[in-house]
Amino acid sequence: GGDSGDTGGSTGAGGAPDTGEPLPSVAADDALAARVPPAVAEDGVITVGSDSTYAPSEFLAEDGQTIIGFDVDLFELVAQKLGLDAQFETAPFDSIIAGVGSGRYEVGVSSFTINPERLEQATMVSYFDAGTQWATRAGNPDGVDPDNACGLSIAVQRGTVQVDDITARSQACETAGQEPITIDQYDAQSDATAAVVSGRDAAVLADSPVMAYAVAQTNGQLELLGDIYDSAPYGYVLPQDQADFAQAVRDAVQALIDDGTYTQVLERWGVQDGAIDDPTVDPTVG
Amino acid sequence: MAAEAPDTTARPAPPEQIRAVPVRHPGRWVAAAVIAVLAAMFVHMLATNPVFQWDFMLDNMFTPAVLRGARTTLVMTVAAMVLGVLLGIVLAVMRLSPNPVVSGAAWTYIWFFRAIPRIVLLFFIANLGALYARYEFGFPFDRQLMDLLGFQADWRLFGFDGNEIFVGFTAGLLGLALSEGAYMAEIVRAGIQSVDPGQAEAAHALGMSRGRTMRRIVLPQAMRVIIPPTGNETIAMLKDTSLLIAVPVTTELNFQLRAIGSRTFQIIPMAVASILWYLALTSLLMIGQYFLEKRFSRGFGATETRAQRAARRAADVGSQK
Amino acid sequence: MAAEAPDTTARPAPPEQIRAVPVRHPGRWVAAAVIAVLAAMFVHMLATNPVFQWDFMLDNMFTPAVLRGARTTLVMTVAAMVLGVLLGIVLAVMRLSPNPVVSGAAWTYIWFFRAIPRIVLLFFIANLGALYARYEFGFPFDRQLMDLLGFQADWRLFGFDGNEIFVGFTAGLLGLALSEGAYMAEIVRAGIQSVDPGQAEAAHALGMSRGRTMRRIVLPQAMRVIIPPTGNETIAMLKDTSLLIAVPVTTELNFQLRAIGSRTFQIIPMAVASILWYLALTSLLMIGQYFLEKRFSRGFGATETRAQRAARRAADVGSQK
Amino acid sequence: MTGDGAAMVRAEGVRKSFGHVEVLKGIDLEVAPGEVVCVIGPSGSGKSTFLRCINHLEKIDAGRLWVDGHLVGYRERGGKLHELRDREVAAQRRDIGMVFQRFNLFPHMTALENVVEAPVGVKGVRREEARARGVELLERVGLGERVHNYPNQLSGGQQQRVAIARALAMEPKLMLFDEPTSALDPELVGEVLDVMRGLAESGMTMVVVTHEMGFAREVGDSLVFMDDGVVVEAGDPRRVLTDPQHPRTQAFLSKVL
Amino acid sequence: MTGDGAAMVRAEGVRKSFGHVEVLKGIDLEVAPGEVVCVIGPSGSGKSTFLRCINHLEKIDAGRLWVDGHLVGYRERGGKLHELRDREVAAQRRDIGMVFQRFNLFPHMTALENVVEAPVGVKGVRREEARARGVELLERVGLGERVHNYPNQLSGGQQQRVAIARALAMEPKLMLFDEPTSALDPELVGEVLDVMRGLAESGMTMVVVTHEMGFAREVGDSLVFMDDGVVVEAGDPRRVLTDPQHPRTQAFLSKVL
Ligand SMILES: Nc1ncnc2c1ncn2[C@@H]1O[C@H](COP(=O)(O)OP(=O)(O)OP(=O)(O)O)[C@@H](O)[C@H]1O
Ligand SMILES: Nc1ncnc2c1ncn2[C@@H]1O[C@H](COP(=O)(O)OP(=O)(O)OP(=O)(O)O)[C@@H](O)[C@H]1O
Ligand SMILES: [Mg+2]
Ligand SMILES: [Mg+2]
Repeated sequence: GGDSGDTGGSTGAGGAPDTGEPLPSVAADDALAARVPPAVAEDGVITVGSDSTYAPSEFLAEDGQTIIGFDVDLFELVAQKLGLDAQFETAPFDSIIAGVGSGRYEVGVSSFTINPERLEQATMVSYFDAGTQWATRAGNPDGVDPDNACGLSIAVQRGTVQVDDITARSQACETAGQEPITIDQYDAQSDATAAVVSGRDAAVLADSPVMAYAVAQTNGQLELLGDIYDSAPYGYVLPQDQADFAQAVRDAVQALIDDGTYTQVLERWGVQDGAIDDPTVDPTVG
Repeated sequence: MAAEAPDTTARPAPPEQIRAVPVRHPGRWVAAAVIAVLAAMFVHMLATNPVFQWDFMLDNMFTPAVLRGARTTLVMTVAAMVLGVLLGIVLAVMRLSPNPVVSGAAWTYIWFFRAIPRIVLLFFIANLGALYARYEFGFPFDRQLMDLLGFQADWRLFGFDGNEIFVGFTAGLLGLALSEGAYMAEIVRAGIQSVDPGQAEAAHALGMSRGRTMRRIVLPQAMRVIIPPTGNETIAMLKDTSLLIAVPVTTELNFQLRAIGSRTFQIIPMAVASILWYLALTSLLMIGQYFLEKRFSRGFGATETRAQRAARRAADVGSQK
Repeated sequence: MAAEAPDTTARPAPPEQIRAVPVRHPGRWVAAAVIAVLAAMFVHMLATNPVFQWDFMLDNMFTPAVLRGARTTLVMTVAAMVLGVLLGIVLAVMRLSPNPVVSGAAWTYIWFFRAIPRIVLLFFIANLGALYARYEFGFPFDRQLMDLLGFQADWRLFGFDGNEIFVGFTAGLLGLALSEGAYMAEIVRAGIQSVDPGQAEAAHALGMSRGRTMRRIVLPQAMRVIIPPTGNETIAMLKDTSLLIAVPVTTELNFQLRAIGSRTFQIIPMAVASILWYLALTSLLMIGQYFLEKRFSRGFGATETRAQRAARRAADVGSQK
Repeated sequence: MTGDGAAMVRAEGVRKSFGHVEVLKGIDLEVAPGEVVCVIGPSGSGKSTFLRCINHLEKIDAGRLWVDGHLVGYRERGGKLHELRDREVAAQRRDIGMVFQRFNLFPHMTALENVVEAPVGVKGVRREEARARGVELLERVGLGERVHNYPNQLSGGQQQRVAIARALAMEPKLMLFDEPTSALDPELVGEVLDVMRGLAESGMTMVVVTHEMGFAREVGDSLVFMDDGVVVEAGDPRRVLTDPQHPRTQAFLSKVL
Repeated sequence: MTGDGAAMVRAEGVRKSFGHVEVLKGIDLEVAPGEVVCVIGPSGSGKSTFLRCINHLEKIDAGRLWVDGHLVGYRERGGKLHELRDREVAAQRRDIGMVFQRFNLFPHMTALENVVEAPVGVKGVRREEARARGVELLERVGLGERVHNYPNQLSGGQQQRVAIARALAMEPKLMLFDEPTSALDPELVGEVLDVMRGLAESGMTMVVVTHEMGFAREVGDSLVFMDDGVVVEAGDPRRVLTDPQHPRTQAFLSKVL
C-alpha cells in the first residue's frame, strides 16, 4: 500500500493526498473471502495490472517503486475485504485488458471507463463515476472550444475512450467541411498533459479526476475547459468467466461504501465528486 | 624406397576408387532432430494457440491505414538516410579540417549524438516545441543576437515554428537525421581516410585544388568503403523508425499496428503482425545489402589490388622461389 | 648545374630561416566564429530559458530512485551482454557446423533477431506472458509432446512460469539477451573466420580434436577480433536499455526519469536529465572502449605481424633496392 | 597391395582432385623407417597436397596410403573401407609430425607453451614432465634462451625451429616438412637446415618437400621429382641431381640449379 | 641569392626537418633548362623529400628554392616572404609534372580519364580537345590500345607510363621522377625507361631519382649523389660512376654496382 507522507519538490511534485490522514484499513469479510476463486485465494495475493502514469488514479511515488493513487488505495481496501493482498504491477495501459483475459493479471485496476467494447472482453465492476474533461493552457490562448476544435492539435493517451471521442469530433469536422483535428496520441497520460503545458498541443482531454489533478499540480499553467460530459463509471476488470468473483468484488465495494471508508479514501484524494452508491457488475452503459 | 616412372597404364591393376562407409555422427543427428522437433512444436503452437488469432491478424495487418503506415516508414527511412548522409559528409569533412574549432565542433556533435539513445533523443525533440515557443515569448535576448549576426533567418524560423516543426513526422525525421548524421560522419571519415594519401598527393601535384581533389579523387574512392556500412545503417534506420512511437509519429507502421491492438484488445496478434512486417521489410533490404556488399567487395581500386598483390607476392616468396 | 661539397660552413652566408607571413584563411575564421557564437547562444539559452528548470533537474536527477535506476541499467547491460555473448558463441559455432540442420537453425535465429526492431521484440516478449498462461490451460498438446521427448523440464518451466518470466526485468533481460545473441553470433563468427586456417591445421596435425582446437587455439586468437566490436555492442546495449520502457521495466533509469517528469509535468528537465545521464554513462564506456581498441589494435598475433611484415617488405621492395 | 610393416610410408596409386582438377594422378612411394626422402618439383605439382594426404589433412580419392602399417584415415573391415572417426584420425596424426612453410606457431602462446600444449592436452602427459621435456627439445633446436618468448618476438628461423620442437614433442615416428625454409630470409635458412640435419642423423624418418638442393644432396637418402601430380623420377639424390633421366627433370633442374 | 631566369630549378641551402630530425641539411643545386639530372643515394638520404620540396608538397624550413625563376610556395614582397595561397601553389604545380614510385593513378578512372582529368578540370581545356591530346600522349607512351582500360587492368609498367602521360598532359616545363621503376617487376623496367629516354631526347628538363645506373649513365646530363641530407658529390654521370671522389660515394657505388 502506498502512502508517501513526505511530499516535496519545488513545484508541488509530491502527488500524495492533501490530507495527512493515514489510509484506513478494514477487516476481512470471511463470507466475501469464501467467494474468491481458489486460484486467486491460494497465495493470498491478487495481482493487479495498472498503468502507473495516470495521476491521481495510479502513479509512481517519489521512491520510483511504489504505485500510489486513489484507485490503488481503494482497491487495496477491496482486497482487504476479500482477505487478499493487492500487488500492483505496472503495465502498458493498452495491454492490461488482454493481460487479464490471459490470466497474466488477476484484475485490472487502471481507471478503465466501462464501455460496451470492454464489456465484450471482460467482466467489469463499477466503483467510481468519471466523465471526460478538457483542459488547456491558462487563459486559453488558443481559444479552444471543445465543441469546435477543428484544425487544432489535441492530446490524448493511446487506448483511452477519449481517443474515440476525439476521433468522432474530428470526423464531424470533416463532414462539416472543416479541417480535421490533429490527434496526438501519447503512450502515457502524463505525456499528453505535458504536451499542452509545453504548448505543443492546444488542449488535452482525459478523465475528469485526472484533469482536475493535473490542473492542481501544474501551478496554474493549465485550466479546465468546459464541463464534464459523458459521465461513465470506472470499472475493475476481471476475466469474463468469473462472474461470481465479480459479484464478490462488487459486494466488497458496497461494504466499503456502507461503512464510509470509501468516501474517506476519495476525500483523501479530493475526488469525492465521482463517488457512487451502487456498484454494479457489468452495468449497462453507452 | 621406390617409385616407378609415371605411366600408370603399365601397372597391373589401377588402385580402386575409395568408396568408404562414412562415419556416423549420432550427436549431430540428435541435435538436428531436437531442433527439428522444437521447430515443429513451435509451428504447431503458432497454428493452434488461440492467442495468435491468425485470421484476425491477417484481416488487420493489411488495412489501408497499415499500408499507409508502411509507406510512411519507408519514406521516413529514405528521408532520414538522405539527410543523415549529407550531414555526415559535412561533419566528416569538418572533422578532418585543420581548423581546431571546426574539427572540435564536429567532434562534439558526433560524440553527443552517438552517446545518447535514439529513443531519448526522439522524446526530447518531440518536446522541444515548448522550448522555442517559450523562448520566443519570454526573452528579448534573441533579438539582440539577431542584430549582432548575419544568419538570423534560420534562427528565427527555428524559433518561431518550434511547435510546428517539432511535431509528428518532422520531429521524428529531424531526430533520426541528426542522429544518423553522427554515425554517417564516422563512416565517411573512415572512408576518406581509407583512400591512399598518394591519391591526393598525385592530384595536388597535377595542380588540382583541395576541394576538387576531395570531390573528384578522394570521395569517389572513399565510396567503396562507405557504401557497405551505409547499407547497414539503412537497415538499422528502418528498424529504428519503430522508435517513432515515442514522438509519437501516428502515421508510422508500428504505431498503426499497435493502435489496432489497443482498439481491439488483440495485443499479441498485432505484435506478431509488427514482427512479420519488419521481418519482411528488413529482409528485403538485407537482400539488397547482400548484393551491394558482393558488388563492392570486388573493389575497383588499384589501391586494393596493389595491396593484395603485395600480400600475395610476399606469401609467394617461398613457394615460387 | 652545380653542387659543392657538403660543408656548408664554408659558404659565405647561411641561407636564412624562412619566416614567412602565413596565408590568411578568412573563411575558416568565419566558420569558427559562427560555430563559437552558435555555441555561446546555445549555452546562454540553456542557462536562461526557464523551460529547462535546472534547479529542479539537479534536485531530481540524483534521487535514490534514479540512482537505483542507473544501477539497474548497468546491471541489465552487463547481464544482457554476458548472456548475449554466451549465446553468440553457441550460435556462431552452430552456424559454422557442417550439419546443415544445425547451421540452418542458427542462420534462421540470427536472421530473425537481426531483422526485427528491439522495441518490437521487447513489446512482444512483454506480452508473451499472456500467451503461455493461456497455452497451459487450454491445450493438452504439450503433454503429448512431453511424453514424446526427453527435455520437458525446460519446456514446462517455460510454459508454467510464463507470467513470472515475461515480466519486468526478466522479460527485458530475455529480450535484450536473445537479440544480442544474434548480433554477437555474427561478431564471433567473423572472429573465428579471421583466424588463419593454418592454425587449426597445425593443431589437427598435432592430433588435437576439433573441440580442443576451437577452445585452445581458435577462440583465444579470435578474441582479438571479437573484443573491439563487443565493446561497441556493450555501448549500444547500454543505450538500448532505454527501450525497456516498452516492457515496461519500471526500475530502469529512463523509466525512472520519465516517471518524475510524468508526476511533476516537468517533461523537458527530466528529458534533459535522461540525455545527461546517458551521455555520462556512454562516455565512460566509450573511454573504456578507446583503451580497449588501442590495446587490441596492437595485436599479439604472429599472424598479423607476419602479414604486416609481408606488406612492409613488399612496399620496401623498391626503395630498399 | 597391403601395408606390411616394412615401410613407414607406403603410397599406392594415390589420387586426389579438387573439384574437377586432378592434383595427384596416382602417386606410388615407399619410405623405409629411418629414411630421409626429399621431394622437389615445380610449383603446383602437388607436393604439398601429397604431404597433407599422408596425415589425412586431405582425403584421398583413390589408391591406398599406409603409415607405419596402418591405413591412413580408413579402417578395412569385411572388404569395405570405413572412414575413421575424428578421434581416431587425431590418434593417427599423433605419430606424424608436420612442419609447415609458414610455421603456424600458436601466436598467443610462448615457445614453451607451444611445445607443451599437445603433449599435455592430447597425450595427457603431466605438465611438469612436459615442460621439462619441452625445455630440453627447445635446447636441442638451439632455443634454450627463448623458451618464454612469444612467436612474434622470434625471427622466422627461430619460429621454424620452435615448430620443429613442437612436432617432436609428440614423439612422432615420421616427420613431414613442407618447404620449411622457403618463407625465411636467406641468412636464416641455415639454422633450420642444421636442426633438420641433426634430426636426420638421429634416425628420424622424414619426408621433406624442399628447394634446398644442397640439403637434398647431403642429407637425403633419396630424391623424388614430382611434376603435374605424378612422380616423374626418383632415386639417389646425387644421381638425380647430376644425371637426371627424364626430360622434365632436366628442364626443372636446369632452371633451379 | 636570386632566382634569375637562367636555371629551371635553383636550390640554395634548402633545409627541411620532420620534427627533430633534419632530413635535408642544406641542399644546393641548379638544373638548366633541358638538362636531365639523376639523383642517387642510399635509402633515407632525403632524395624523395627534396623532390617533394621542389613542387611544394613539403614546405622547406630554410633556404630558397626557385622553379623557372619563381620562388616555390612563397612570394617575396617588401623584403618579406608571404606564403602563397592554396590556389597559387596549385598554379605553380601545374608547370611541374611529377611521377611517383607507386604510380598513384586514379583507380576509378580509365587511362584516358586519368590523363584528361587535370587539363579539363584545372586548366579548363575543352574536353574533346583534351581527349584528342590524351590519346596522342598515350600513343606516345605506347598505350594507344589501352586508353579505355582501368589501372587495375594494366601491368605496373603500363600504369607508370600512363602516369607519365598524365603528367605530360599538363604540358609541364619540368618533370620530377621519384624512383619511377623501383616498384616494377624487372621485366617491366625497360619499357618505362624507354619512355623516359624519349622524353629526355625531346628536350624536357628532368630531375630523376633512380637506382638505374645504366639510365643515369646514358641519359643523365649530370649525376648527384646524396647522403644524409646533403649533396656529397655531383658531376658528369660517367665520371661519378667510374671515378667517385668522395669515400661515401665510393662505398655506396661499390654496393649497388
Ligand atoms: N584446397 C584446395 N582447393 C583447390 N585447389 C587446391 C587446393 N589446394 C591445392 N590446390 C591446387 O592443387 C595444385 C597443387 O597444389 P600444391 O600446393 O600441392 O602444389 P605444390 O607442389 O606444393 O606447389 P608449391 O611449390 O607452390 O607449394 C595447385 O594447382 C593448387 O592450386
Ligand atoms: N612525412 C614524414 N614525417 C617524418 N619523417 C619523414 C617523412 N617523410 C620522410 N621522412 C623521413 O625522412 C628521411 C628521408 O626520407 P626520404 O623519403 O626523403 O628518403 P629517400 O632518400 O627518398 O629514401 P628511399 O630511397 O627509401 O625512398 C627518412 O628518414 C624518412 O623516414
Ligand atoms: Mg606447396
Ligand atoms: Mg624515396
